[in-house]
Amino acid sequence: MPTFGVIVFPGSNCDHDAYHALKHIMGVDTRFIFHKETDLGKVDGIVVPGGFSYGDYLRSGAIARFSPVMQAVSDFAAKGGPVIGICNGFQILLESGLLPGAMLHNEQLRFTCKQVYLKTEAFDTPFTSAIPKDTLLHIPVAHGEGNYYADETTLAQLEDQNQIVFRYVDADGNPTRESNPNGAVGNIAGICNAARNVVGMMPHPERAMETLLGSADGKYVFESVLQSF
Amino acid sequence: MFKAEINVTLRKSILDPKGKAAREALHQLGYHAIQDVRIGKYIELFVDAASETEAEQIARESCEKLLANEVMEDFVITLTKTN
Amino acid sequence: MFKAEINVTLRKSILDPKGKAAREALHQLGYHAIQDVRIGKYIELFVDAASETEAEQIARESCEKLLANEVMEDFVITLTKTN
Amino acid sequence: MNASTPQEPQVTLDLAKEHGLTEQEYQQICDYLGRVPTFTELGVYSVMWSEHCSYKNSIAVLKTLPRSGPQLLVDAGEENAGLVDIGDGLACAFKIESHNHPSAVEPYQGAATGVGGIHRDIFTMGARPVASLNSLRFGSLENPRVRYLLDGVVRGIADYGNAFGVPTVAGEVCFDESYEGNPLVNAMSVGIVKVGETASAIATGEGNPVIIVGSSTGRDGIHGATFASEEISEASESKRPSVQVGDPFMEKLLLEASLEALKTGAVVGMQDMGAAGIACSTSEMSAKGEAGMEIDLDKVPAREEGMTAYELLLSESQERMLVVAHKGREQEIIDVYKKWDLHAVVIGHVTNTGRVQYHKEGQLKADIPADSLVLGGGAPVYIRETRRPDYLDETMSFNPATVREERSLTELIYTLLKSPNIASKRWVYEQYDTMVRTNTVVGPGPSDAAVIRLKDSRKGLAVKTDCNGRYVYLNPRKGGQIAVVEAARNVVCAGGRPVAITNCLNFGNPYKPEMYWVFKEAVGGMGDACRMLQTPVTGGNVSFYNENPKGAVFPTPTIGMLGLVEDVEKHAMTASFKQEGDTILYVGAPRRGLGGSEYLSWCHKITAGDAPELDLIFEKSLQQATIEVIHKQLITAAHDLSDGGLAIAITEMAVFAGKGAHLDLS
Repeated sequence: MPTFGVIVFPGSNCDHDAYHALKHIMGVDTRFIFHKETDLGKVDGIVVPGGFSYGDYLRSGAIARFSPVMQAVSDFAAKGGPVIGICNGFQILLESGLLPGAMLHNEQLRFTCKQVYLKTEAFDTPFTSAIPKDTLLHIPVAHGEGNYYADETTLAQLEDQNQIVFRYVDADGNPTRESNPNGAVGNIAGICNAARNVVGMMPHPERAMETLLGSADGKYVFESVLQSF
Repeated sequence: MFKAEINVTLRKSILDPKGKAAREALHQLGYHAIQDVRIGKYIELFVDAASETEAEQIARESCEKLLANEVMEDFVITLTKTN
Repeated sequence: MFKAEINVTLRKSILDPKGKAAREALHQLGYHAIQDVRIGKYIELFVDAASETEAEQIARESCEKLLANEVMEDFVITLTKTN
Repeated sequence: MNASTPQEPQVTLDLAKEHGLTEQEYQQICDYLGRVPTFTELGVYSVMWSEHCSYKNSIAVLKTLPRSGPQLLVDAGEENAGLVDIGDGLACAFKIESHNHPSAVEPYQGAATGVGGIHRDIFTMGARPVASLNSLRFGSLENPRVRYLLDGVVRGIADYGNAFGVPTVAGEVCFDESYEGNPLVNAMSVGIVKVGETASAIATGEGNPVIIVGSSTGRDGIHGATFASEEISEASESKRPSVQVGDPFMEKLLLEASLEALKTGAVVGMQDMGAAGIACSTSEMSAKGEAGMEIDLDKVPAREEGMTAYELLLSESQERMLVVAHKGREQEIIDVYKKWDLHAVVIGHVTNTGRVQYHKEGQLKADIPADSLVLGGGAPVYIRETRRPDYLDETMSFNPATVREERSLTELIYTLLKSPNIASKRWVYEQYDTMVRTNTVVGPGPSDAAVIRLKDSRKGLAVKTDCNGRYVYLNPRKGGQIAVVEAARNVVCAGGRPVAITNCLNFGNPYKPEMYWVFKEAVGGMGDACRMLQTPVTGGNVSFYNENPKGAVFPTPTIGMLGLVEDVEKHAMTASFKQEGDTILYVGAPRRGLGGSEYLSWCHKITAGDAPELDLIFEKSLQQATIEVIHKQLITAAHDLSDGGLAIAITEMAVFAGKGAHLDLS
């Protein structure tokens, strides 16, 4: 039975939601790992959750990347362990160089929280293998700095190596301007690293685990990682 | 053409959570020599004005009306002629 | 004691939504002479260093490690001795 | 102790008046102390006896409201927030408070600190905040200053709430010229705690250490309390107090640390620091425990140099709390706060003198009987003069039928849909994180109230803030009734059974007899409805002096209604039409007349006529019947008729679902 670790930074607030999704809905052994820890202990997968680590005061995730636990997370990732960074977690993975690129303020300069459609473009990662082909995921976003940026060369590499995992699309699956909630280049909503074991995504799959709350499409992400063991 | 460089800063007595968080992070990185950090806005205005005084006035009014929040912020303008 | 004044700005090639919004608002206020606005961070570091070179190094490393994100931002440091 | 040390100003009646105290109040202070107060003592009394802290001009009227009930674990006013038993061993703490005046001066920080303050009132009782609501009122949107205030207030609420990690799930935004220059920013927090695990704001046990935790203290918002008790005028613009700045990141640490500290069992009592900071928390906790405190202000972590005793006591720096520990176990508490990187410093201890004594640099700066300072103790209580305002004769006699109207019904509906009071508020609530904590079953938008589920239970809470200030202006008594009834109706339409309310009473200057008559009538109306619907008042806030140079704002008793949803999956209800062919039922009394309607106000710029008819007995049975059909799962949607009446209600139900409707009005 795999064990999952959910990292807790001062200011994380989606850590409980990720824990609830894994432990109570997927029935997986899960525990919190405080940011001051330098050893992850026995763990098979890591979630770097959403929230406002250190208040997101300088840049989202800028300070969290220096927490002691992040060195352990990078070592775990280097050894091929599955790591997913959700929203603030994605920003922390970018700031720590585990994923390429950076996040700018949303183009309309406002925090935005709503359901969006996602098109999956990479099925060969530990977090997308169980997502059914040619179906759109209906998953909420909630962020103020999700405007993904990468320079030309990085962007080209992401496209060539098929490292773009999710794109914002409209109900018909087209990556239009209106369907892009923050102005991210190429409607990019999620990417993976070259080794394909680290995924970062701005939308919150842990908030789409029950139809009672609006959508259960987020379960595919967690089903994928469980199948990867 | 003139370039106005404007520094907008929180008044001294006002709490600066951003600066505090950055100072504590830098201390954790070992830079204990850093006594304080304050974070404000650096604004570049490119003004097509006839004279320096006119450019200076446009920059100052822009700060008073929009770029600085008089209730809690001060601003300093440095003007340079560009071409 | 030294004071490092640091301007952190978005690289020119990157769209600056805050600057764009400020420019449009200033135009609405009638300041059409303003051609462009770019908004970045103005950071003041108060460094208790033995020498100017040491203070300069602390400031630069603080920027490289934390205060600026090299992927999208540039920074300029101006150092002054305070007491 | 000599009357005043060299550097402190000599206390005179004039200085007392400058602090907002009347001659009679100053004399009473001298009697309590048996001498002329020191400058620091005068400062403490002036802020503790301000309207904001003492409720001196409202407590007598508030006492007429039903304030206890079978499900209340704590009577109104006893603790920082009301506490309602919701079954399964759980209790709900909830409260609404205003931050109107700070938001008029600096909208972003004013609103942000309003959200921070109300959440602290909840977690200081040991409850974890699970939902946040707000109620906002502004002048007309044509005015650029109003657009600036709206943008700042919404951004402040969003940035603070989103970072703090509590979903903002419901609220209202209204616009009317009467709120020009004096916006209303009311913030509400709802928290959950296991029965028996609550904390009380009490100091007992001689020798028990008193600890200040959280942010360090600066000169933020000094005179914040007295400032809220003065009208906004040109004068207050110049007396710009140094603004209170909110730090949501610090508040999140304070929340987690405080709940963890309470679990150690080493905490005797805990109180958050809001208006009047250290002075208020030390004196209120002492008075409640019939104890005293010896405080050394030198120990208070200060953010600025050379702060005097006066400034340290009155400072309203945010994100701070006072904790009284069991003697010998204070280190356990300090270690918890250190784990979360927060200050936790012993600044004194509890005594049995019943007096709060504050020392600075080895000198006793203030020595005051705690009880003499507090609401319910020595703070003054006034019964103000009332007189029915003349404007009512004119507005009541207005006959809406005399208004000529050439526009077709279709044209009118389109016009009404453009009214800011009716148009979609998506631009506002999409800036709020409405989903964090994954409990939001029904969020803002197509629903009359929000529904939050309680994890590992079938139950849920239905919550809403609501008030129609125009109705209260046109008929204070009936307007007060309608405010409660409409909030209850909203909760019922979302599948909840109304249980209890909190309220934020936004009114004008209590020293104007006409204004006080309106205040008394409105509170009377609220009492009528609360008694009928059996929804007692668990506490709240009064904000007077909501006036501006042109006149008073609409009298606005904002109601925060708490409802219980028995089974979230079966009963949570929204307002959008669900399937084609569903029958549409009009339920309730026929509404007569257009007095005080949005139609008159928006389409004709008329604010006149009487508030709509209301029969409380009929209303109670209407709500009970609606709850029953929801429990029997006979209906698929429910919506309350309010602004814009039947036409707008039906339009909204259709637009929410992208469907149409066929109606026979005969």
